Amino acid sequence: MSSALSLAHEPVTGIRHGKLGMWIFLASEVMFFSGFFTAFIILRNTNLPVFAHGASELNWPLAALNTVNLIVSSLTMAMAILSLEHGNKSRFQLYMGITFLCACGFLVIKYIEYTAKFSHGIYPGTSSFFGMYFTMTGFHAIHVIGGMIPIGWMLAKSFTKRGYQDWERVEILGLYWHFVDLVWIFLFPVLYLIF
Amino acid sequence: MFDFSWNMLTYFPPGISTYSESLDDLFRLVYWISAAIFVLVQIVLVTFIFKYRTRPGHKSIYYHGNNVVEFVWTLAPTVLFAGLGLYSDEMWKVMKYSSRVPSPDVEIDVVGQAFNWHVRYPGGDGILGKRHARYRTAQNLFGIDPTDIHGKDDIVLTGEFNLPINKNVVVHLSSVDVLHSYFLPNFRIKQDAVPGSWIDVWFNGTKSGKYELACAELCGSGHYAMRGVLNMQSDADFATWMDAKITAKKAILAAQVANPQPEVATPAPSSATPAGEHGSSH
Amino acid sequence: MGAGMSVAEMQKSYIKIFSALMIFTFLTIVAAKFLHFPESWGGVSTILHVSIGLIIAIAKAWMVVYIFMHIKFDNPYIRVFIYIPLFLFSVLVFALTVLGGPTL
Amino acid sequence: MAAVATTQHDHAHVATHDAAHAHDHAHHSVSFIRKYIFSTDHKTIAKQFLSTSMFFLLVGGAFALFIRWQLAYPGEPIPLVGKWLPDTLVSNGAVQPGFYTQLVTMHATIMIFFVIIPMATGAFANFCIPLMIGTDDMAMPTVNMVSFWLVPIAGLTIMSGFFVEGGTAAAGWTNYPPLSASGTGHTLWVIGVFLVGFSSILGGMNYLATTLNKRAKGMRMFDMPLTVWALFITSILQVLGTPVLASAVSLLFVDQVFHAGIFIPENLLTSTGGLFPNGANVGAGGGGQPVLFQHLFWFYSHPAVYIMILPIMGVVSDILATFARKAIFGYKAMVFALMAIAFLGFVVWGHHMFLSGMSPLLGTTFMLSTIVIAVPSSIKIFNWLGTIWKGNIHFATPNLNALGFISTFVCGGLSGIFMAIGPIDVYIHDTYFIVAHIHYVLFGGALFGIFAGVYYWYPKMFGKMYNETLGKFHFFLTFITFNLCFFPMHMIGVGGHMRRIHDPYVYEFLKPFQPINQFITIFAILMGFSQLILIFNLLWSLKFGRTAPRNPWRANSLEWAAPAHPGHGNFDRDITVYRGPYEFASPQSKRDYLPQWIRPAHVDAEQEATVVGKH
Ligand code: HEA
Ligand code: HEA
Ligand code: CUA
Ligand SMILES: [Cu+2]
Repeated sequence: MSSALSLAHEPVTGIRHGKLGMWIFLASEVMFFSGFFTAFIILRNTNLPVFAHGASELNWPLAALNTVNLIVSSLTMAMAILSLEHGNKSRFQLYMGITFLCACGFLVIKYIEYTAKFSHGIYPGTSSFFGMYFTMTGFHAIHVIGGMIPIGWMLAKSFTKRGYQDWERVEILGLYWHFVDLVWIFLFPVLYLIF
Repeated sequence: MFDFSWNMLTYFPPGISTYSESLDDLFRLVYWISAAIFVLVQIVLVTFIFKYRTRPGHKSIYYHGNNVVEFVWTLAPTVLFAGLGLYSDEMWKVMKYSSRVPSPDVEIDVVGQAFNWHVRYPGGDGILGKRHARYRTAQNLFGIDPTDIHGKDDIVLTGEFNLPINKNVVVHLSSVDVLHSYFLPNFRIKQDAVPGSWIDVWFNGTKSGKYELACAELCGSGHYAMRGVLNMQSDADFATWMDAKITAKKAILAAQVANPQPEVATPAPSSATPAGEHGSSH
Repeated sequence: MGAGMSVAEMQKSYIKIFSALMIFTFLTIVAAKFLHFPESWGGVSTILHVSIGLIIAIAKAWMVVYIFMHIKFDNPYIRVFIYIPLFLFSVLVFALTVLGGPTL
Repeated sequence: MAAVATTQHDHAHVATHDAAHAHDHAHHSVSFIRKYIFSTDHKTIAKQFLSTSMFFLLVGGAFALFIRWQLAYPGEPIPLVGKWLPDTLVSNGAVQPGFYTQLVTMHATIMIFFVIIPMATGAFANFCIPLMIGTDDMAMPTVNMVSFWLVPIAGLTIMSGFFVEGGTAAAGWTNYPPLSASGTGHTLWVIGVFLVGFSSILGGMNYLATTLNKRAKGMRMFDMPLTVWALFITSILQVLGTPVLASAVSLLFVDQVFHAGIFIPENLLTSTGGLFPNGANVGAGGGGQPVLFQHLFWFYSHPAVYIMILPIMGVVSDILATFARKAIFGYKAMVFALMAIAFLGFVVWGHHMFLSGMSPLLGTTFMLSTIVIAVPSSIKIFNWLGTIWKGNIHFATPNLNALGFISTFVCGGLSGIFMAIGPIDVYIHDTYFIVAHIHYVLFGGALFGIFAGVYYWYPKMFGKMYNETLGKFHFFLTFITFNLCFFPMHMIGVGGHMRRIHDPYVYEFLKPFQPINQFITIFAILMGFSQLILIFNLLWSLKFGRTAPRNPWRANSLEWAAPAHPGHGNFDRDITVYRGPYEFASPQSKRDYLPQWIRPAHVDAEQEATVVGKH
């Protein structure tokens, strides 16, 4: 009934639906983390000693390692998109693979960090600083996991006979992945370095 | 059975604070402006509905609007509302800005606790003892600093309390558990009691009598019954009442000195790490 | 994509940004952990540390957005989705810190 | 009668078939599950939103009636239902204090998060946007489906609070900590609100992307009907506001579960006299900020009240123009007013917090910005009046509801002005004056607009006409009982009657208000039962209604170009837009309307094909 009609035409803005949707979603995500950062700023200003003390208990070298982890994965993600766009399948697999590994590495390090805290008896309830710390890094980690699922799926798909060609989807995923990196770019100094 | 007035202006409880009258005036002003706008809009609406109703032969016109009209009816409410806003800001300042609070004659502390109001008077020395949240226990709701001599003779009452008329009363308000709201309808005063901070409210009552104190912020299932009574008295009556309380307190203190009780455990100032000093304000 | 840039050029700009991000990360750690201001500066030193950390973070974020997320090459329209939330975030923070002060 | 019986039988037959068998039927290419349950078709999703919200309206309304009963006749058993409720909630059939606060909380939570928002955005945006911009479906249909299914899941989560230890959330719909910082019911509330918020964000994303990207050939932004404009702007609010609520409730969750002390100051007492289990007590000192939660909450929830009213303003504009047979007065001004309301909506949140102890300077700022927001609202009111001026007004049910909306919204908006003025709010904050405002804008505003829209698009949604007599009857009954129920609330509000109190007559100064409370309650009950007419009308007409023509209202916007009951893909003809949506009484046409899709050279010939009565 509808197939004969010319209703479904090019996107009016020239930006594909999925990409536009992702940008809108990212705008929403910015607001989500804005809420956390606002709370963090207010609590930090009113409880400076608690926050300074809390931050000093964090393991910043591990976090620095994780920062590198995410920056590398951001680079490889960008490279992966470029490769797939130009039909270079093996390069795509290589870069996507590294991205996935970096993400795993990130989670492993996060796991080490968290368990070390727990073994020192530090939990989200320890102080408002740690409440904020676990909430913010926790939601960030959930975002990492949320990104790994499609990354892994696309990667796996590219090894099947039919392969994976849809670079435009990878580009959309890439936007999300860079955003996850971006959040960490702020979390790292704000939680671990400056107080 | 249902004979009541539809004019909402008749429902104000009698106002007895120095600014209740000007607040009611402000309310009346806004009321009449709104009522005028409301009636005008409804009249226009009904007139149009009637006049332009469909009937055989009646046609609508082809018309997309008029920018001049648009401009006028944007400007008019802007001017009106901006004027109203700036005008009422004066009243806001009177009630809220600490720089506008007249010098206090009486200062008291009030805390809300589900579901009671507690009041602290300075006692014989006329000075409220220092307080801090870290000293708070179920026995010491105000967190009175046990090391401060001025705190020893402070008088704490629950539910019903007295104040003098024609005096500037400053209430330092807080809560020991959840949010409450200190509402004195006759004084046109309401202020949330926020745990963790002390907020100042001031008023000056002009008429003696018993007035109800309500809690206006949902604080749990007993919220509806968190009622207090404020007894406004003439200066002399209040002084007599206060003196009696002070004497009684002195007697208690004297008894304690004669027969020392093991001090109720005050928790040490929260340990190890540096404690935020906020909350000890004023 | 990439406004007429070749693959090699794109890759080069990605690598450049990557290197800059790494360097900035290094700088921010040095500034926070190994750069000590004189004791006598007191609160000023905290302010300096915070500002340095945030300025570097903003610079890094902008690089990610500009190059990795293709804001430089893409439809300028998309920038709206960055500016509006940032504006709202600043409204929130401004109201609560500058106007609100310690009582919020 | 026989024919009816057969169709009923057929229906049951299809419905009981499981998914695996459904494809056996030649006439049934998509499985039942895909078609009616996990459908990605925007029209089906719209109907799902509509029916879910209607159900929740009954639940929330029933709670309201319990509330009203208690306020009018405290301590007396609830008629009919009282004796069936468990002893944890009622004593001798009468509402207990704890149950009362749960009722108030659940009433408002349901009405706001599960009735008005899903109805105004979920149902209308889903149904109207693709049809009115002339496209086949949403930009992201699967996301759309997820956005719906989150709503019942969230609803069940919140409602399951009734069955846990300690009962459901009872801290008001605003759920301020520290009161909300303990108890399983509050945790479930937080999870439910997070989910329903996520649904709202996903919906908003879709509506934005669809409106931006999928408009029919020739349709510029300023050719869109105001309904689409309003939904578009609302979606911006949803996408940017809701996440802040999500972060606020996430932090509250951390406080509830781990006692982090983010919103809980140090050394608070619990009801048993002990100390709040709170991170700030465990060695670190310092304390959380209860007021911070309020800021984050209202940063979303003020824009949220515009999420609830802006779509309605759009719907009402379209309906008024159509039934007055006249173009919208000042179309662009209407659009800019919507934008201004949305923008200002983000900078006024503090007017709910005049008494939270915030700095007076901040109070002044919020007071002025709030008063300014009345200006774009007045522009809208005046332009609506301008629209019906010199019109040719028809009084079909949708239009009656739209006119009723204007009448009541003015009252609700003006009571907003009282509260916007800080010093006045000091007195009327948290009294029934606020409750009156809430219901004048939410029931008198949003719900009347929703009724208008439901009647207006009912023919397109279901291919049947609703019953006009019942519709008018429902409107007049609701309008009268509504005003008699909620107007007196202003009066007792001025008298100082607090909100959220289980038994007002504990206070001497409130005792004289009992007759008024009883008066309110009588009309609340009448109003509640009037809604059954609506439900009956909608359900009855589904089966027995007259078959609807393609364009029953002789309207101009694109949805009326679609078949009377559009199938998958919506349109059976190519759509190109040649003009704005409000060409009523245009000199270019012999008729008093000129739809957007008619080719300029063929005005009279083509229009013939879409005249009333023809399919
Ligand atoms: C749909 C929902 C909706 C809408 C549209 C509004 C609209 C407005 N609201 Fe309301 N509001 C709520 C829903 C809504 N509100 C709810 C649910 C609460 C309670 C929350 C709670 O605590 O539980 C609340 C509470 C609330 C408060 C807090 C009160 C308190 O708790 O103490 C305030 C204070 O300023 C306020 C103000 C306003 C204002 C100024 C508008 C304005 O937008 C109104 C603008 C409209 C008009 C002004 C009328 C039309 C104009 C004219 C007819 C023109 C006039 C002409 C000339 C001047 C010439 N609202
Ligand atoms: C869209 C929003 C909306 C709607 C439609 C309503 C509808 C109604 N509301 Fe609601 N209300 C709010 C939003 C809404 N309310 C909000 C936000 C609050 C603030 C809560 C808070 O303080 O946190 C509030 C608070 C509130 C209070 C104040 C409670 C208090 O503070 O103590 C009262 C009291 O009268 C009340 C009454 C009513 C009534 C009588 C209706 C009527 O219009 C309802 C009409 C009834 C129906 C539409 C359903 C019909 C159902 C049947 C016919 C079935 C009958 C079956 C049985 C009785 C078993 N509401
Ligand atoms: Cu205390 Cu309500
Ligand atoms: Cu508001």
